[in-house]
Amino acid sequence: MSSPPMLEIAGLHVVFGGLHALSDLDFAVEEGEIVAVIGPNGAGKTTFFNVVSGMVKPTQGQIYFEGRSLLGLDPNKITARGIARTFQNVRLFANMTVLENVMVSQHCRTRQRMLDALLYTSRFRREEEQVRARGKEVLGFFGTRLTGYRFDQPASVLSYANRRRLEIARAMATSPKLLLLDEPVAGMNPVESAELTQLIGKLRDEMGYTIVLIEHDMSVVRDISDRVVVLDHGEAIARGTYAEVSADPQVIEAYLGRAADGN
Amino acid sequence: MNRFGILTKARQKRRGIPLLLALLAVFSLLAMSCGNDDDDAPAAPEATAAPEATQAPAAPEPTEAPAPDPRGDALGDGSLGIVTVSTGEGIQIRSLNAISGPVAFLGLPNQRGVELAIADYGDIHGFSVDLGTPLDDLCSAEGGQAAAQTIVADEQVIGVVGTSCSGAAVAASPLVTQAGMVMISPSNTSPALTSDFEGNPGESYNVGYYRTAHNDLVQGAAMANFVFSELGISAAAALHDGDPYTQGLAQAFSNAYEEVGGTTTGIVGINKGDTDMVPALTELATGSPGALFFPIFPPEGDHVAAQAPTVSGLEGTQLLAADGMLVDGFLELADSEGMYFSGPDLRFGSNVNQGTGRNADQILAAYEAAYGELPSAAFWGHSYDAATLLLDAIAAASWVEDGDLHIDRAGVRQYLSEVSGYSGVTGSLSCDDFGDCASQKITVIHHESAADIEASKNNVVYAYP
Amino acid sequence: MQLTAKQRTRVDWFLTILRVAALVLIGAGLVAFVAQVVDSNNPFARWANPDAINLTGRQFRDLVVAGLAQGAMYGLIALGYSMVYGVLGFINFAHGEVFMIGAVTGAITSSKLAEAGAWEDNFVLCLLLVVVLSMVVCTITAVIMERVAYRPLRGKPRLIPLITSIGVSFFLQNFILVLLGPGTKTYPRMPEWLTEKRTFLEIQGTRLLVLAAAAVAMVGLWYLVERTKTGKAMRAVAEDAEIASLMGIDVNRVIVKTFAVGGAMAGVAGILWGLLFNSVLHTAGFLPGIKAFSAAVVGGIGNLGGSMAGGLTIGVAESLGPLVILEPLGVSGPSQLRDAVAFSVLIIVLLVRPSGIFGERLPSEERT
Amino acid sequence: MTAVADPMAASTGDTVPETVRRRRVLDQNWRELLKVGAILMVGQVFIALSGMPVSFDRRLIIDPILSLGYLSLLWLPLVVGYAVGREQALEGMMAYTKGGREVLAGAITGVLGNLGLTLLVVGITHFDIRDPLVNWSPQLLELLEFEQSVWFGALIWLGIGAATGAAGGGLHWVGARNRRTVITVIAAVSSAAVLESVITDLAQGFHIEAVANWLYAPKRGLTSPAAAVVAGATILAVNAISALRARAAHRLVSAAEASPTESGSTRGGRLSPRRLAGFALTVAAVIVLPLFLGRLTNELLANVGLFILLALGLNIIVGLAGILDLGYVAFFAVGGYSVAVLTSPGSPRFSPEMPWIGALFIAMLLAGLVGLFIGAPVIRMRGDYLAVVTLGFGEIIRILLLSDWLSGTFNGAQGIINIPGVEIFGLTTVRGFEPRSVLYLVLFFCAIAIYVSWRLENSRIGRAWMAIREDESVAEAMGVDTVSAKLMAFVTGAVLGSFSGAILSAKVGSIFPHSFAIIVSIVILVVVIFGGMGNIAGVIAGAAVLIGVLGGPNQPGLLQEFAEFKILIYGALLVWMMLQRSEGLIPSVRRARELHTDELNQDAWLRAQADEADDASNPGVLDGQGPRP
Repeated sequence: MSSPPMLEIAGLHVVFGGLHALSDLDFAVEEGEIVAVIGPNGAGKTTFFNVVSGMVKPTQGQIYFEGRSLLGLDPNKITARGIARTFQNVRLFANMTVLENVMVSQHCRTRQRMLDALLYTSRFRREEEQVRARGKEVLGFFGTRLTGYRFDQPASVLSYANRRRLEIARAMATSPKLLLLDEPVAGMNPVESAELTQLIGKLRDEMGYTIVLIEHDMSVVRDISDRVVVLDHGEAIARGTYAEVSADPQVIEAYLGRAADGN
Repeated sequence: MNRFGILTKARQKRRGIPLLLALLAVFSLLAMSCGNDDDDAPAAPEATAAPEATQAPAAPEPTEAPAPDPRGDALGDGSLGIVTVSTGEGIQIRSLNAISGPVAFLGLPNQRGVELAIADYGDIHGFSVDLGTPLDDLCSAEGGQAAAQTIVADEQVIGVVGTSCSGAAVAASPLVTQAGMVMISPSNTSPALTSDFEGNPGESYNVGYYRTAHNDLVQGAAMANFVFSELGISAAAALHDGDPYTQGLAQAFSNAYEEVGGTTTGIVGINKGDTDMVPALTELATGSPGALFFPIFPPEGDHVAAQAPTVSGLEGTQLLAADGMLVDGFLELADSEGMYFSGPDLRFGSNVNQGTGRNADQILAAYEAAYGELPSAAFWGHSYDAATLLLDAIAAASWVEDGDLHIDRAGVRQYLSEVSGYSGVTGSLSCDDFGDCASQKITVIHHESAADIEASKNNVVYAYP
Repeated sequence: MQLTAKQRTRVDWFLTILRVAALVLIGAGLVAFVAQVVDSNNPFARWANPDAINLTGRQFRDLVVAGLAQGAMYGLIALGYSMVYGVLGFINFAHGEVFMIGAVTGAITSSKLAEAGAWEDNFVLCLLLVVVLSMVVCTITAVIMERVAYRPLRGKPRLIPLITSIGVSFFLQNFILVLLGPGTKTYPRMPEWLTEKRTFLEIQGTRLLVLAAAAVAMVGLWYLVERTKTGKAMRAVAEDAEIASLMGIDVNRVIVKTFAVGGAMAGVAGILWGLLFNSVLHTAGFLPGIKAFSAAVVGGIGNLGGSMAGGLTIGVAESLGPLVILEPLGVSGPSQLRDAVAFSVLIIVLLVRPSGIFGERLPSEERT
Repeated sequence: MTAVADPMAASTGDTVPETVRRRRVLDQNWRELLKVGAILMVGQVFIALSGMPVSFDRRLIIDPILSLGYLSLLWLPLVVGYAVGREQALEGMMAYTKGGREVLAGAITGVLGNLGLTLLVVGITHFDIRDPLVNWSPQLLELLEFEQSVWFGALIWLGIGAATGAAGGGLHWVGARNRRTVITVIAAVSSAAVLESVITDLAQGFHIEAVANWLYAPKRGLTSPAAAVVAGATILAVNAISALRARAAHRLVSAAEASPTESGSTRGGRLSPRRLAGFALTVAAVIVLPLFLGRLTNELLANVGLFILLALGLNIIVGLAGILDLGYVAFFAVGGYSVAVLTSPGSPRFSPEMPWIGALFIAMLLAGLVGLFIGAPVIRMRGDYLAVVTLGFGEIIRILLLSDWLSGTFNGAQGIINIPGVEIFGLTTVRGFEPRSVLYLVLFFCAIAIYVSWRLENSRIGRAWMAIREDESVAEAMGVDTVSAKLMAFVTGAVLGSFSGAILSAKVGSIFPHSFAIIVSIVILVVVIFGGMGNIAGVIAGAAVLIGVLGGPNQPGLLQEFAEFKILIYGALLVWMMLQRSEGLIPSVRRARELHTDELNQDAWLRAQADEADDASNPGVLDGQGPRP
């Protein structure tokens, strides 16, 4: 690939009051890849997502998306550029309906003005229809779980797994190029987890998303990731395929060794 | 007063209605619904007198030949309509004062003054007087307007004693007067509501508006003359609290003072609720005024009096205040010693209200007995006088016929406009062409000792005019 | 450390302009004031405001002292805001009313004592009694308030207790109004030695007393929070109530204690208010309460020293600001704008330093 | 709750034992009774000493029998008597039948509570502490004694306490349906009495004065026979309605069973035909009714309308976008003053004497700019800082309008007077003298405000506001430009608020800075919260009930006797609302969800269980409960 990587991070430092959450991180994602970021708790994985999505300002370093710097952009501008994320501790708009959740996240892809809404212009009606249709489409990606009568249910009544699914749908609705998934299968049972893993594969293959995911579940990481980056204490201690990484003694010591005991 | 099962007041007789009648009424209404659009629309604003228009009860003259007989010498030409009070009903008048909120201290004594006056006055031609629910002007234009709508909606009402606040009167008086009623205020002092004494009606003057309170212009001039001529001080400052009344009075003082040759070194506003007056006083101090006039109210006035002597540059400044500060609580403070107070002549002494024959002491005694405290502001007497004026006017403009009382609205106005030398507790009242009825006598008292405030209240050192 | 290049939106530009404009205005006012003092005929002073008044040194000092005394009072009330904010993370709007109740209690008891003749005979003892009584009443009020209005709302979205506290505030204010009437409640006359105008450095005795009392209260509170077990528990709850409860701290007790201490402080402030201004009204708590909260924010909420500093800042600013900044700029009747100045201080501080002057951290967004 | 509990009991498979049992009458929780009695005592004494009974005694509810003053002393024992018998009904625990025990408990608390009044009677006769307590007065004593002797007064209140308390407790005994009926009857009779002036007015409009004459003793409340008839009619109506309801519910359930998928979504701003019909009917009524109303009611409604406008504006800021703006009165002031300055010949410096409509556009523009100006610095602040800073802005604007500094333009304390009315295309002039025309003007703008609120709520910006209210940082991460969305909320709210100010100017004909104090902001906030944040219908209902009955900060309501107690009641109502029913009178569906998430979650959990059980791919596994690998 001659073109620059889709996401490129160079020399990234994040310091919280003396604590180095991330130090000198270099990272790149090519278009169409699925990259897993793993590491023990507190390794800086979520901070890494926060920085990329603009919710945390880096202390030092550069972030390029499709060759353009993301530094200093507000999160909504970054989303508009084509990066969407989910949250580790599911953060839905709990009192909005399922459909509204995916409609609101198309905000940056729609253009209607207040005046359109007030005058009920044809542009408004057309766009509302599109937003609604697109919302139903992304919800339909998860089978019938989020469709039908679910459309008008408040998000707060969904089951845990469905909330995770809705969060992914909400991120998809922003029409991103790069999807950041923070522990997408956490709290799911093995069957659900396998199903979702399959869907994430589909996301890349059929929808063409590039995906970075944080995951603790090694079976998921093994199944879908093209590459794995291991973080520990804010530093990337290993990168490569799952096989390579899992053989790395440093990684085993830092992470897999303990996890393997647990399994 | 009404208690469980105890009914002290005669009830109005009621007609039972058969259901059929009600149904009929509904149908007739449906039939007429297009036409009844205007039945209670007010008279057009331009026409203050709408003869024979809205007043429902028919005037007796055209129907009965020997009309002059029952009518006797009741005043009025019927041009504003005639109100009929049937047997067993009361004559409706209203009180409209600020009885809630931060200015309740001003409005409550007014309302109570009216209540006492009605009690003392007794019946008119055998008909009792009904004050209804005391209305609240909320000391605001909106409140005054809404209350005025309540008043004018009842076509039986003859007149209103109120408002407390000039701002409320601006909105209320056009409504009330255009309905043919009269409005007598015990405590409005703004020149805009009456006139400037030079024949120019104020911006908000309406025919049918009267007041027993003085005009600010008089008080401003009185204080200005006193300071300049009597005290011989040629530079003075004024302070107000952002209230239309205090601001207007401070301004009137300043204008009059410059007119007589003095120099106003500054007019400064504070805010209601302020406690630390040092900044405002320092601002005034930089002009080195010889006198400081602060026509405001407690508690801000207390703070001004207490803090002024501590402010560098105001140590020797003579402090002066207006009737608003003329309350016992303030006079008892050492800070107030040596101050001068302007205000309506409150030496009621042996003045007797000619309507009820009571003097100030008797009224105050009744006040304390009924309400358990002495009045919290000075205008209770003006209010008492305003009420008896209204009642006298009603008595003069009404007659009994077939057991009903008829009151001529125009007669009520005629009586009030002709008031001259009326003896009230507040002095001799005479109404001018623009409704200023007060004696307009302003006195300045000198408060010499906080230990003997009664002596100070009578220690009049200057009277104007 | 490399500064991240922040892309500026239109709002950011607008805010920058606002910040600059505010600072330029303040600066221009100050310069004009100094120019005025140096030589009232110099061209700049004449251009800024030809009629500008000239403060004498004494007047300037008096303004500062009056501002400090008023500010110390704000600071004392602000301590209560700050403590409750620290522990519960919401503004207890009604705290100003607690202060008012303290002042009213003081007015009633002291005038009763004066009626009995004790006030003049044994002033210091009476004053102590009044202070203690007022603290007790305020503490009880604060604790009842917490129990009835706030405890059931713990864990609700953060706007809910805030709105409730506005309701409590208006309820308490009018509770006093309907029970005690709209009249001013006055304090009996103070002994000469206290009110004397030139006790020390030609400053009024009462003002000195207020400053001293504020300092003592401040130190006492600092000791309580930093050195005692209760204080440690408070800080723990402020940090994370859930974890504190896991560590064996009775969160409810700590919260009640916080309210009680805040109430007691308000009681002291109420009496000082009475001593300084001699009278109190049922509305006396609202605006000082809001300003005290502003003080807490200006100083950096949750920081006790900051609250006191914020109080003094606001007090001095509203005392000096009109004459030192507005008046030289040609604003007529600037004293009338003092409340506007106080709120402007709050707005400008938040514009320039969103966490307040001494605020190190913003309490975490997530806390509800 | 029961809906949740039943299936749970079933799912656990336990056979629930017969838990219903009767308790002995004397089997009371005495400590609790003492405690509640003491609280009631404090409450009763407070009400008595607040002066309510004396001030309210002027207004009668039922002509010779009951005045509002006495009612103010009767309702609390009734409510507390009821409350003391209430128990949290927890499933699986003992449930007891209600009966004599509750009546006794109510009676005991009632007696304890009214013991306060007895002590008060004795106290007032023996001591004089009027110095601090202004209402410790002979009038109060007279009222408490029923103008009889001290001992009569002292004892009768104990009896009354026992009776009202027992009646409260008895409400448990009579069963839910009768209880509802009783409560509705009480509400109906008292609102009929409160609405006296409106109903009389309406009767005049429809030329059925006879009905009003029969219903009411003039200005003295309902007559006793009328009260009886109202009560009877209410009972009939309640029964009829509950029968209808039951049938409707039955139909709904069967319909839902028939087609469980794709419930008819009304989102997207479209109305179902039935709602449309109801809506059209309401509109027609609103347009026609003022014709039949007298000036009093029209004036009242015009004031209510002004507050509806303000509340709808604030609702966009607080209810939809979740920004607690305590300085909303600023926009009201900007609207009012812009119109005053531009139209009045009396405005000091600048007096173009524009027509009102032209001035309105400028007022809107200015309000929008002020909205931006206030909004920009505060939108990034945390919620509670924002509240205080907006409050500060509101005060700054009032202080500037009042100041001598700007009195050259705004005339300072003297306000601007002689503001002309609203000339409508040369056809007619609307001014304060004719409340009906003012009402139509207000209604017109209310319609605009309702339309704007409704359209925006269901649009891109409305969804953005709601997302911000839910979770601002997530909203931003999902691509919502929170800064501009919040600014838009400010601007929209500001423009709606300026309408109200502009109408106020023309209506009153004069304007004073005094009208824009902090309390106005607070009252608007109470209206929004009382009615139901984020809900148009709720906001309207809130304004109608609060402003109509109690009155606004500068406007009297139907119960003018409440004037002194208005803010007290507003304060208490705000607290009570937050504690008991924070979603408001008519909650927005969303708000209710937010505040009762727990219950909904339980509902949904059960439903999800059922769903997942149906799901063929992973039968039998509970969702979200799977073990982590």
